[in-house]
Amino acid sequence: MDLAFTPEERAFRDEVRAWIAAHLDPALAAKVHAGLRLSKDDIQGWARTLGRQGWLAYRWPRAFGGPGWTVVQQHLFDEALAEAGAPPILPFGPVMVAPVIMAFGTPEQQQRFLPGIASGEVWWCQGYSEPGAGSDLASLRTRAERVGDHYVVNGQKTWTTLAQHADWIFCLVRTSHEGKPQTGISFLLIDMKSPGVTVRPIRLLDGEYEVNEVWFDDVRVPVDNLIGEENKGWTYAKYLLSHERANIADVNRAKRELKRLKRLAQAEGVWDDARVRDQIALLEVDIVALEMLVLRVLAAEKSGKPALEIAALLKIRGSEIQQRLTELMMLVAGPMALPYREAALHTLTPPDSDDALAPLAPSYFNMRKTTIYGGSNEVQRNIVAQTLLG
Amino acid sequence: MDLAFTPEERAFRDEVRAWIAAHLDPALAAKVHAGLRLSKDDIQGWARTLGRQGWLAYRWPRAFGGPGWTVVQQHLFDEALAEAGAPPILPFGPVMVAPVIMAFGTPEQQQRFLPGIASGEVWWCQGYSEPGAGSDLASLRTRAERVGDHYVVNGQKTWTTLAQHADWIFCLVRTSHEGKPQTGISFLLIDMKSPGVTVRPIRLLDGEYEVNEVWFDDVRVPVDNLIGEENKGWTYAKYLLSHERANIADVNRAKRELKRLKRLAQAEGVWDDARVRDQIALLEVDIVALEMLVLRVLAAEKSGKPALEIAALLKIRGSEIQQRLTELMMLVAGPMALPYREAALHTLTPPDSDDALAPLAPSYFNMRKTTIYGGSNEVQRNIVAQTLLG
Amino acid sequence: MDFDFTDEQVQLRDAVQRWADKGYDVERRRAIIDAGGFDEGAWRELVELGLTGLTVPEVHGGAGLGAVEAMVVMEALGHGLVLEPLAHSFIASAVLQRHADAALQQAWLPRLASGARLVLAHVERRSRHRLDVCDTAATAVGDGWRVRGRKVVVPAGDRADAWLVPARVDGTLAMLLVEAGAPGVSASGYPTQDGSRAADVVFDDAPARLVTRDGEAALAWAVDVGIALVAAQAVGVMDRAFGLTRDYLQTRRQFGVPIGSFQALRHRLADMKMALELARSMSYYATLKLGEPEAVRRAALARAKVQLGQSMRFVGQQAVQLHGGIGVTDECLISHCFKTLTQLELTFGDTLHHLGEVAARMTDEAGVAV
Amino acid sequence: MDFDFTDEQVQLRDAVQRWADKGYDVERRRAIIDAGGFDEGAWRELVELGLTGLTVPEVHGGAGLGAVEAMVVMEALGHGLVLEPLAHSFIASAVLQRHADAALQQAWLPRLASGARLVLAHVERRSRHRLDVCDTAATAVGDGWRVRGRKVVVPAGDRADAWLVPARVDGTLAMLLVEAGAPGVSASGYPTQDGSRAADVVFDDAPARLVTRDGEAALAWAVDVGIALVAAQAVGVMDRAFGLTRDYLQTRRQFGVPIGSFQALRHRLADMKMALELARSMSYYATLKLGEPEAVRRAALARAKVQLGQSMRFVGQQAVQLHGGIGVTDECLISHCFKTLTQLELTFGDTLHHLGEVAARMTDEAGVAV
Repeated sequence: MDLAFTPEERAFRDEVRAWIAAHLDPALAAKVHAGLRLSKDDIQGWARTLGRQGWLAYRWPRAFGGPGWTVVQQHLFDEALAEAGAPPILPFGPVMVAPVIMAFGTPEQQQRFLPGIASGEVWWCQGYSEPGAGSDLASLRTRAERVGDHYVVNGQKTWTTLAQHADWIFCLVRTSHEGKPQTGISFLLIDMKSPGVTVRPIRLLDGEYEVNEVWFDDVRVPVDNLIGEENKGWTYAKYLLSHERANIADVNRAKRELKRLKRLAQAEGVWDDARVRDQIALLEVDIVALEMLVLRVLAAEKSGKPALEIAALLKIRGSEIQQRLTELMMLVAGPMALPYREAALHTLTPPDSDDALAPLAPSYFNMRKTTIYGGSNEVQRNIVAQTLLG
Repeated sequence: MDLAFTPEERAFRDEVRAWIAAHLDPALAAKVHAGLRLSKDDIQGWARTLGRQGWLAYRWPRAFGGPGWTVVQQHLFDEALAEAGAPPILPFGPVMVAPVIMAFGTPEQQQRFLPGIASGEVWWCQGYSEPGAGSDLASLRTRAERVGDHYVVNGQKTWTTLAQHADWIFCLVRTSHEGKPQTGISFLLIDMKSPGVTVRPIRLLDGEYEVNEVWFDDVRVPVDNLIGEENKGWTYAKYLLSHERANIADVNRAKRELKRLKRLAQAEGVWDDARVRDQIALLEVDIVALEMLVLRVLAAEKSGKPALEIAALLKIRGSEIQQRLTELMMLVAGPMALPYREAALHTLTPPDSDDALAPLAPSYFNMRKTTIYGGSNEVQRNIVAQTLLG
Repeated sequence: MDFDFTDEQVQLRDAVQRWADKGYDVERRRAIIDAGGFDEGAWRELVELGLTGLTVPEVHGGAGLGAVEAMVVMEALGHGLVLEPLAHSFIASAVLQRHADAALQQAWLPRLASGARLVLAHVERRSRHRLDVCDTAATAVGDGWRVRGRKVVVPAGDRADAWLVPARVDGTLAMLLVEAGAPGVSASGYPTQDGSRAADVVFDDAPARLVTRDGEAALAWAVDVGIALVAAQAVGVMDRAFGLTRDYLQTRRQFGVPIGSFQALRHRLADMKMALELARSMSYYATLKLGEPEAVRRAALARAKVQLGQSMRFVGQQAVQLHGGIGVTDECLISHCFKTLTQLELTFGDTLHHLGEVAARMTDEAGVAV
Repeated sequence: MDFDFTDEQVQLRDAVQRWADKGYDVERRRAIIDAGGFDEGAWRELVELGLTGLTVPEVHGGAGLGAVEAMVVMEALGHGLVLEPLAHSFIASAVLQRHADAALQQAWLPRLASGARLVLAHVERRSRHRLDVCDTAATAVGDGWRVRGRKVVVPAGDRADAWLVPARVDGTLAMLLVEAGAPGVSASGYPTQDGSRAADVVFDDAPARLVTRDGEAALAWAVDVGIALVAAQAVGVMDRAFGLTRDYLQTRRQFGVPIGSFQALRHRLADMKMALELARSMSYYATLKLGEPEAVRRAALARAKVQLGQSMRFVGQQAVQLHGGIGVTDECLISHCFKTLTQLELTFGDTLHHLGEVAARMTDEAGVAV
């Protein structure tokens, strides 16, 4: 039992830190550290930089073009990215659809889709949720009818994150109404440029357009784009869920944001206010405990043991902490958090300017989503209870 | 809209305060203020004193020998009792069984039972709960079979508070197995001296014997002791529940205990500890808000309006606050709360002695019951939700 | 002891609620937000309803009503999610009546009644929630005064006719009145998080009238009145959010049943009801304690804001959570309730700030009466 | 980075757990409580298991094992609700090894290994959780020392062979060792809330040996080791309480179904699991941080106690609540778990105290590594 990383792991961390420092535009990192909104170019530019190095798909095995890192190396890389202020790696391509393609796609599909994901050239989005089918995913109604060598897709998806920028979408679609709702679902890849695909961005409470409605109106999709077998899509989706990693807790981002909270408290003159400081201290304890929980899950994976009973807790706790972080940052700013300054949400301003506080309240608002999406925390507690009680 | 009491109400308060000051033994009040355990004599002696004045049954209408006070007068009297450190009035006689006897008993039963309750001479206890039927009261199994002019009672009750001192018990018993579980229940008064009644005190986690198991083994109960109609007992029990008053929140006791908490914090040298003091301040806010909630319910009753939607909240909040009060008192004492000194739980010791801290942890332990008994707080939330959502 | 509203108070509430329901519906509100968060037309309607002069004495052209009526109005405006800061008219009326000399009252109370906007401008860049942090300074010049400094997040500050401005005079706090259009005054407005409007106002040796040299008492009074008004407004918003959430639980279906059949969500709604009713209780308490001597009043208003702050945060967050994905969209009204509650929590001192006030003012006693 | 136990550690845990399950069952435990909370026979069995010398170096007759092994043992003892304070043997071993001279180590480490009870006696009537409040004083007399003062709530204090006693020497803190039976020593024992035993110990110019003049560092070290041990013990108790509660939810029926079918109770159990696993994580953290430099170590141990305190309170209270009426009876083991967790929360500094420590030691950095 040991908290320390091995000398090899520490050397690895030094290496990736140095590489990130050399390749990450300081102005872009400054935007991240300031909590600003990132443009499509910010995100995709960085993804391409990582892609050129072969590190965008950093969780992939060598066989599919990944670096073949251990789970600990993956964690250290994620930590290095977060602490450096790198833009987030969007999970839809490399983390979500890619493992399904690797596990269930044909060699042709793998050759066709994986390189574009690994290079950061192709932007993917996820078509699971539908209006009326939130946590109850199995009730989805978007249907795909086989007509010759195509599926004809009709229906609507929603909460599709950043679909307005996406080249491709992976969808759960209904191909049968027989049996239980889960059994008639298929896993289909759809080119967003297909005729009949319409995207409508949804304005969120913080004023941002982060999710979308996506309509399919007689969209023709080649059967080659079906992953695995027809009507087995639910199995593949579940496979994906069971492969979600410790990084669902986003603890490395939480550590970075805690440092930001502390900087803010100092800048706003409340670092020595006992009440505010106690709240920060409590959150520091929460974050250390979360990190320990994450490290335990990683260590179990490293030893090849399942740690699912604990892993199920990570999303609940991680999301609560992300919310509390943004809440406290807003509270630290006090009334100065109240002006809504649209321009200052996108553009760097001097750190001591009023505008530098502009992102705080919108971030707090935005983070309410974290206990709702990806299976609400109520659903997560159902899952934990199910493993405990049956 | 006015927070102030009327001049008449204030005069009334002065009067009852003066009377209490003249009649309450200061040594007994000191035991209450110190959080000590009270003996049977402590409780019953004070009940008899109130009974002689006609004030033990202070919520009763004049027609049954009560003082006929308004709900506000009742509240002011309750407040005066609490602040003076009077022993609690046990509710089983005057508050629980008496209203049922008044509403559903025969004139003979009223004449037979009410005077002994009002005088404090007869000690009553409540026989509702059974092993296996906690929150699910309707599943009770103690049965009463009609044999001539008697019922023969067999079965077991539990959690019977202070039954070891009781002269009489009012019971819910099963007289029929037909229809829904609720429909076969009757409301029966049983003399605890009847042959076949056995009482076994249950030791609680704080070392005290406060509740009991009560066995009925072929106990013969005259049919004259049946209240109302056979198989209608559930209706009477529900009537009783719907007549529980604002004092279920026990806010006057909470105010007294908050003062005690503040005295303790001063004595233990943490009144100026910012962290402890903030916790006390938060509790002070909680208690003021609870009192306002109670006053709103009282004012509604005074105006003859139902306020049940709010009244349902009182038990939840009141019990949470009682628990937090004892928790904070224990925390204020710190490690000095850890010695278990049996004698010091019953006997006054100098206020600056180590022994004076002895009751704190046992009180904290004991108060865990408040969110469990009388319908657990989970059941209370079910009830609130039922009124909100159907 | 009595928490009934009089028939007149009920009529007043109904009138405001009717106006909000019909005259200030969601579409109009959205248009006002898009146009910058303050609408002259809506303000005129508030004036026509007699609300700006509600608490102005009748001799000065107002209705001469009191704190309870102001509370009733604010709760209805909160329920209607009205953006225009009527609370500041009530605050200005209270400050002038208690602290201004007869001439200033004569000059301004009738104008208030007829709709002039006199707004408290007390927050500074570094003050956070503290009332004793004030860099703005005033100096006597001839028989008048000059004010120099910068106030921030002043509600509808660039639409005001004048501001009540706390400023230092020889080290102690005074309260002054500066008129819009005076030389040296500039206001830059912006929308706020809840969709309403505010401004930073700079006073560059701007001419001013003295309201009172005892600015500390006047500011404390203004803020306490403000806390009571914000409490009432917040109760209205929470009541709206609670109702929307209850409806949603009853109509939204998942897994083949209304989500209001899930016990965990039912208990959450019960907890929201608890938070709402505790807040409503403390809103009454806040208003009814405004007449107490300063020390008692300040402790009471701080207590109220602590309860309100906790309730607002819980009700706002849970209302969004129980709505699920739709709750975080701009389209769904619940997100506006949530943002309004967030803004109100940060207005006139947040929860932690007032917890400190309660702790500092705590005595040996306990209960509503002290 | 690795949180696996070695085979030897697993064997150690299993051995202790087996002993607790079979040799220290509920009936024996109840008898020990009734007899005053400390059992010489049980202590001898701990000695025979080699536990008192677990962390004593092999040259002094111990097993020479470390903090992880002590943690493993404490968690098993916690799970078994064992009353005898073995933690103090580990504390004494740690203090002597780090702070005592060779002669004192030679004199006492072998005795520790063979079962002598050397107990830290640091709490005073007015100290609460603070380590810097100490009225007990020591003076040099000839080539020895004399101690005068009173220590309270000393675990099994009247059954100790000697005490480690912090005392003031010329204004700074020293650590001394006083033997039972020395002139001027008197101990009065009593049961504690969790059923174990403690004592107030009075030193009336009692002869003592100096452990170290740097009592501040020695006491901080003793308490940090103590926190890690208490954390492990608490995890054991919580694990027991959690298991009992899960079983109860699965077997207890109300309204015709197991109460474990009610969503509100299911979610509560999930929250208990969360509290337990966060606590377990921080117990590992506490133990693994003991080797860090003092400043890092102290901050880490304070963090651990804050998490442990919160988890203990939540798990203890909810375990009782979910058991309903039976949960508040002495007969039901869950009430003993609850009381033990309460006592552990108040041992070596409570949650608020350590929150203050965390706040005071907070740096710009974040995470496990700092």
